[in-house]
Amino acid sequence: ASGGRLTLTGSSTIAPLILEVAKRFESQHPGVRINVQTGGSSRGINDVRLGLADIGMVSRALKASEKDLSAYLIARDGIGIITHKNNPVRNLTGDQIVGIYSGKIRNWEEVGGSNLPITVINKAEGRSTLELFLQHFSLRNSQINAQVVIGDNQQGIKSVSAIAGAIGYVSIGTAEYEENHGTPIKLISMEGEIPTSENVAKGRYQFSRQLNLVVRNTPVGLAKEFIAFAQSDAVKDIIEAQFFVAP
Amino acid sequence: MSWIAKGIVNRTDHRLSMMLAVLSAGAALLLTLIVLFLIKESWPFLSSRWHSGSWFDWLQYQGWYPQENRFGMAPMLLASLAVTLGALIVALPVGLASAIYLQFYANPKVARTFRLLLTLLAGVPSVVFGLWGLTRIVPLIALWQPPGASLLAAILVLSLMVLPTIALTSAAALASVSGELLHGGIALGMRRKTQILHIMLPAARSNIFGGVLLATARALGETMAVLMVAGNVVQFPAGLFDPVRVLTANIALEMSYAMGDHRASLFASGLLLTAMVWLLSWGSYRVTRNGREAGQYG
Amino acid sequence: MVDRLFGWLMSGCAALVVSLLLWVLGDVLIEGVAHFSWSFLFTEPEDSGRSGGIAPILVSTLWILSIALVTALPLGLGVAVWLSEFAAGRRRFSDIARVTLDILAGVPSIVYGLFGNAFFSIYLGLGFSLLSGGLTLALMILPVFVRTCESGLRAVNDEWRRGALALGMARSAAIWHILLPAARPAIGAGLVLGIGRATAETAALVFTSGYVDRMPESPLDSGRALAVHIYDLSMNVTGGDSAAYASALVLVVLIVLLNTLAQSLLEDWFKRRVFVS
Amino acid sequence: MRVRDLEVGYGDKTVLSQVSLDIYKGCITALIGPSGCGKTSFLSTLNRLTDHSDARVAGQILFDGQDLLRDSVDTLGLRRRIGMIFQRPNPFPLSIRRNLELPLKEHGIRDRQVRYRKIEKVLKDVGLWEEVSDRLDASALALSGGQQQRLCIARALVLEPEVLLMDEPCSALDPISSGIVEELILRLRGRYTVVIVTHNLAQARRVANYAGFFWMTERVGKLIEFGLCRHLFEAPRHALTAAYVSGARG
Amino acid sequence: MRVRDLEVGYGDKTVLSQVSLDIYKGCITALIGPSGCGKTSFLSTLNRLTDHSDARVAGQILFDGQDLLRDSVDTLGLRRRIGMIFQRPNPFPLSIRRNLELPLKEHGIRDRQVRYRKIEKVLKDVGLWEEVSDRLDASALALSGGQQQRLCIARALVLEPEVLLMDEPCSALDPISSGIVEELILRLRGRYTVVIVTHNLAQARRVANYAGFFWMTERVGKLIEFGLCRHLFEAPRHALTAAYVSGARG
Ligand SMILES: Nc1ncnc2c1ncn2[C@@H]1O[C@H](COP(=O)(O)OP(=O)(O)OP(=O)(O)O)[C@@H](O)[C@H]1O
Ligand SMILES: Nc1ncnc2c1ncn2[C@@H]1O[C@H](COP(=O)(O)OP(=O)(O)OP(=O)(O)O)[C@@H](O)[C@H]1O
Ligand SMILES: [Mg+2]
Ligand SMILES: [Mg+2]
Repeated sequence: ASGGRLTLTGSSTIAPLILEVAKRFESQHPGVRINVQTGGSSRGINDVRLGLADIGMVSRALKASEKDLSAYLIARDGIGIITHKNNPVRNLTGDQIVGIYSGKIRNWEEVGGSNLPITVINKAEGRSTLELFLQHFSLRNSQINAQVVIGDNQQGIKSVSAIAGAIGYVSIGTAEYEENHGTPIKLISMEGEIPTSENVAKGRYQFSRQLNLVVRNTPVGLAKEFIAFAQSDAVKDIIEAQFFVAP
Repeated sequence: MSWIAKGIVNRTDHRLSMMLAVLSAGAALLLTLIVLFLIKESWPFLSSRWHSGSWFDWLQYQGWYPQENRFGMAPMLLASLAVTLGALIVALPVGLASAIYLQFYANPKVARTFRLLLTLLAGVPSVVFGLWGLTRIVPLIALWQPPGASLLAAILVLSLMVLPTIALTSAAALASVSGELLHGGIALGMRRKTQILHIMLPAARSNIFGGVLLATARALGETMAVLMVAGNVVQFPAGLFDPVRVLTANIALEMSYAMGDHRASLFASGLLLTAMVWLLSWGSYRVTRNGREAGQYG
Repeated sequence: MVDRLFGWLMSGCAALVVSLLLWVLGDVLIEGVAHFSWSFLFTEPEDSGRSGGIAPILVSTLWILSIALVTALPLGLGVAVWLSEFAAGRRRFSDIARVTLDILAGVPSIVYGLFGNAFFSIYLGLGFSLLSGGLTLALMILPVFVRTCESGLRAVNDEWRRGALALGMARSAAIWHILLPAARPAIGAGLVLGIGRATAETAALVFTSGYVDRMPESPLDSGRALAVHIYDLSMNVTGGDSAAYASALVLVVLIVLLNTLAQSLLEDWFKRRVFVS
Repeated sequence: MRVRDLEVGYGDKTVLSQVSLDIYKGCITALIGPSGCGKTSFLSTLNRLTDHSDARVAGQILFDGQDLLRDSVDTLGLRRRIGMIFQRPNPFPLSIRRNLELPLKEHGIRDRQVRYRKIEKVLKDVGLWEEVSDRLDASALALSGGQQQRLCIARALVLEPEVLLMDEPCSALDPISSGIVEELILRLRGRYTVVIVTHNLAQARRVANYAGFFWMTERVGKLIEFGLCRHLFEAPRHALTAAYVSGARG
Repeated sequence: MRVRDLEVGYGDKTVLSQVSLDIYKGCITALIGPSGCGKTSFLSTLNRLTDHSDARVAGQILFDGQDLLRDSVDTLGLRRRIGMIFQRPNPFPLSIRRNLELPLKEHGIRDRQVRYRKIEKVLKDVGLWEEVSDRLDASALALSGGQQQRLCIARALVLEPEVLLMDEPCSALDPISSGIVEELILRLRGRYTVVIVTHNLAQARRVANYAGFFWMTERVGKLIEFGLCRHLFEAPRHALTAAYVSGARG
């Protein structure tokens, strides 16, 4: 196919990835224009429903109320618990995490660390990572007692690296990159499961989310082609370069 | 003096007047559209509060858990006010002092450099301030009182952001005070401090006030920088070291994921912010007008 | 003695401010220069902006800014002239207009973004485009620009108005030849404010001009502004910090350059009007 | 010019009432009186400058046989024929040349050569030509007060008006400049009809043919006496005039 | 007060040179001369106001036996003893009371009662008491020009200075206010030493004991003649003086 335009809107987590995918797609299909816009997962869903976008980007599984759309998984994103690098704690159990997030455990001493008050970093209401976290630990957001609430991924990393007693949860690939580049954070294991991209890929780490492209009906034409391309092996290197895990 | 004549005689004038009136009406229409848009988008939220008979519930504390249909905005409203007020309390004296230094103490060369620095600072995007605050100020505070991301951090970063506005407008206000007053003070054998504090500042008061108003509006409306350093926990600010969430940050944090009532509630908070700015400018309009009419000074 | 102390206190405050300023600007400079190179300005971003340059982003930024200024300047000047020179007879109306402008000057920029998205992008069908972004920014800077110009015009010596009237000059001529040139410091200040606000704006542009970092070919293309780029790099792109600082450096320099340019153009234009017949 | 039963007010305050006087062609008429008695207001009605404030004007002013207070009067044309000079010199913030050129262009004189000739002529008339001919393109604001005022007079004269209204043209000037302007006014006598408001009684005596004395009674300005200048100063008919003329310090 | 060989310049332009004169205690000394000849500059050196511009001052001014141009002089104290009134009234934008209170506080008068008594006294001195006693807390800017100028005089008097310098104190006022201020100056004669600059020769004659005439020769101001007021006006020794006194229009 030559010519044609495609508009994608949605999750700011997926946007940088898709932008790179789109660039490669464009270079292979001269004349095609793919416009990627951000705004958030629900914006992606909204715009697809209204026909404002051809494809939506949603960084979670579709909910029951969203079954009018069909989702195509392009990548996974493992979510890992991170702390400040100098924190001696290496592993937390699910109960401990629930205890920390609900404010029952307030000092690292109580989970085998040094005497340091815990700073709980949580995601803002509506963010898909938060929903996943709540679901995973069967919590309600109103039960959480956070000291810092953040929006995007990088803000989480920056906050944890700035506060010695902080605990937060972010995308594993991102955290790995930052860890390797000297940012003072570290991923810790959960119930003994070690958070690495590799483990996510191999299914040895449960706590992960889906990165989906969604469309209204079954995709046709250019949209179909693009989704197929994004799911193909041809973009695997891009997915890895953006610190996500190919499905 | 008003130009408005009993009859506009000249044809060009007439045409110009019509054209400008149309232009202004167009601009006014567009701007009115913005307010209407805000109201329309927040209407689902407002009307559902209305029907449930709990019009002012959102002002009472019941927590901000939109997923659980609990929309307590009061803590954020208060946090917005606290952050703005705090930033003014820090920035006003320092900014005024800088203006005084600029106007009365600095030699021209130093003053020029200082001014340049201030304008440069005014050009730094707020994301950069946020980044700077998050990587420099927050850790400093965290050393002392974790988590660091707090009301205090927001106040410090914001006050730095509004400082140039206050300093530059106040310096301009001081510069526009007639030299005759200064000479009057000197001739009475007053010390420099008295001349500045008791004569120049009162004389420049209303213009300084205008700059402060501008700064207040900016502080109230600032989003990104505050979002990055304030901690964003929805709670009543009880102390300087508590994390808080302001209204603008709330919009930015949640807008991209919000749907339905949640989304409408965010628009409602936008409306609330606008109402606050309006109250502010209306109040100041009243104050300055009354001041002018009564010719009343301290 | 007290006097000396007071002087020291003032200078001390100024020194404090300067050192804080140097801290912020120094950070931007040091971190920015480390990543900066001339090719940074002339190449396309790669790898989500972590490497490569910002050429298309600079172009988009300039597009958006020009659209915003080209729209807001004449419109704003027109409204300001009308408010200060023609609406005075309708006291109530102009008071309302003034208060409305003050309110709008305080509406958070993200709200402008949402409005721009709903009105320009969707309702007028301009989509995600530099045009939508520019028009949204034009609306955003309009209130402040109008208010500064209007107060500048008001401050113009009334004796000149009276002089022009007594010479039987049409008002349009007096405005064009005398009042506008005389109000130029205020117009310049409004311009600087507008440029600063428009160039550093993030929130209003995410929903209007968009996120695409391709080189725009027409104002109807979507394009990413520098401030949006900085925000994305620092909040969304892992390992994007150094590129973010370099972009911030470019942004600060850009604003200073634009301000100087705008001021000198303005001066030049008025000077020609004032002295050459 | 015949003024009949003129009444001027601002809002619901009347500041001037029952003013009737004749202004004779080619003569200089001086108006004197204490501050606030409505002299400036009176002058402003004569060229309809009152249109541009919230002033109410009633009565008749006959000029060339028609009432210039009627709405249908072309005020721009009127003001070309009746020039005005203000108390404080108000040259436009433009070059000297532009100050004089602007009104000419405004009144449709397209030919640059014609304009330049007119400009040279009026500058010579007001005695500024020698002083400024080498810097016509310099800003008018750089001139001294006296020069500025003469430039303003030149600016009014360049339109070749028939009547010249002057509102305390010398009171913001030092005595030497003031002397020069006064001489200039004297030279205009005969060629122009001049109405001059002044606080300086000596000046009024020196320059005027006719004089009028305004006074405030019950907060409303009235024309107390009008007549030949000599008569008014030397043999005032009214006690108030006598008191003012002899007592007021100038 | 004895002035000897005073020279004043700005940058590298000398505006006043070789000025020597004596100012006698309790007398009123009037200084006259055309605009720009350095009268204001001269007055400013007398209370060291020149310190606050880029003026160069050379020469000697002996006051109470010591040279007040020396660096070691306490200028704040000096200005308390030598007050100054400017051409345009410059009341501070504060209430009437604050205008008078501020200098008192500044010079260490702590007791509120004492201050109030002094304020009442000077307001009576300048004849403002009846006019403003009921609105002492209203803004001074709401006063009329003449009242403002009298307030400024009161403000200078409240410090009980020995010398009062006045720079054209009436020229911005209408004749009635001007008359009131002039009477006030006359009432000060004997109690204060007054140096007054005026363009109004008649006024100088009416109020002054001594008079000095400044004139510009080769762009530098000089004191041409100084002496008893009567002599200077009626029997000037210098041709320039004679010409100015008879010719200048005021
Ligand atoms: N635009 C105006 N609005 C309301 N009142 C005005 C206006 N202009 C003048 N007045 C009032 O009208 C009265 C007469 O004023 P006018 O200026 O004509 O007096 P004047 O004789 O020229 O005084 P002066 O000698 O001080 O110039 C004054 O009481 C003044 O306050
Ligand atoms: N601050 C200054 N800097 C430079 N030159 C000055 C300054 N002040 C006064 N001059 C110049 O000094 C000369 C004398 O000025 P001064 O004001 O003393 O004259 P004056 O006799 O008071 O005049 P006038 O009667 O107009 O008040 C003038 O040529 C003036 O331009
Ligand atoms: Mg008048
Ligand atoms: Mg002087």
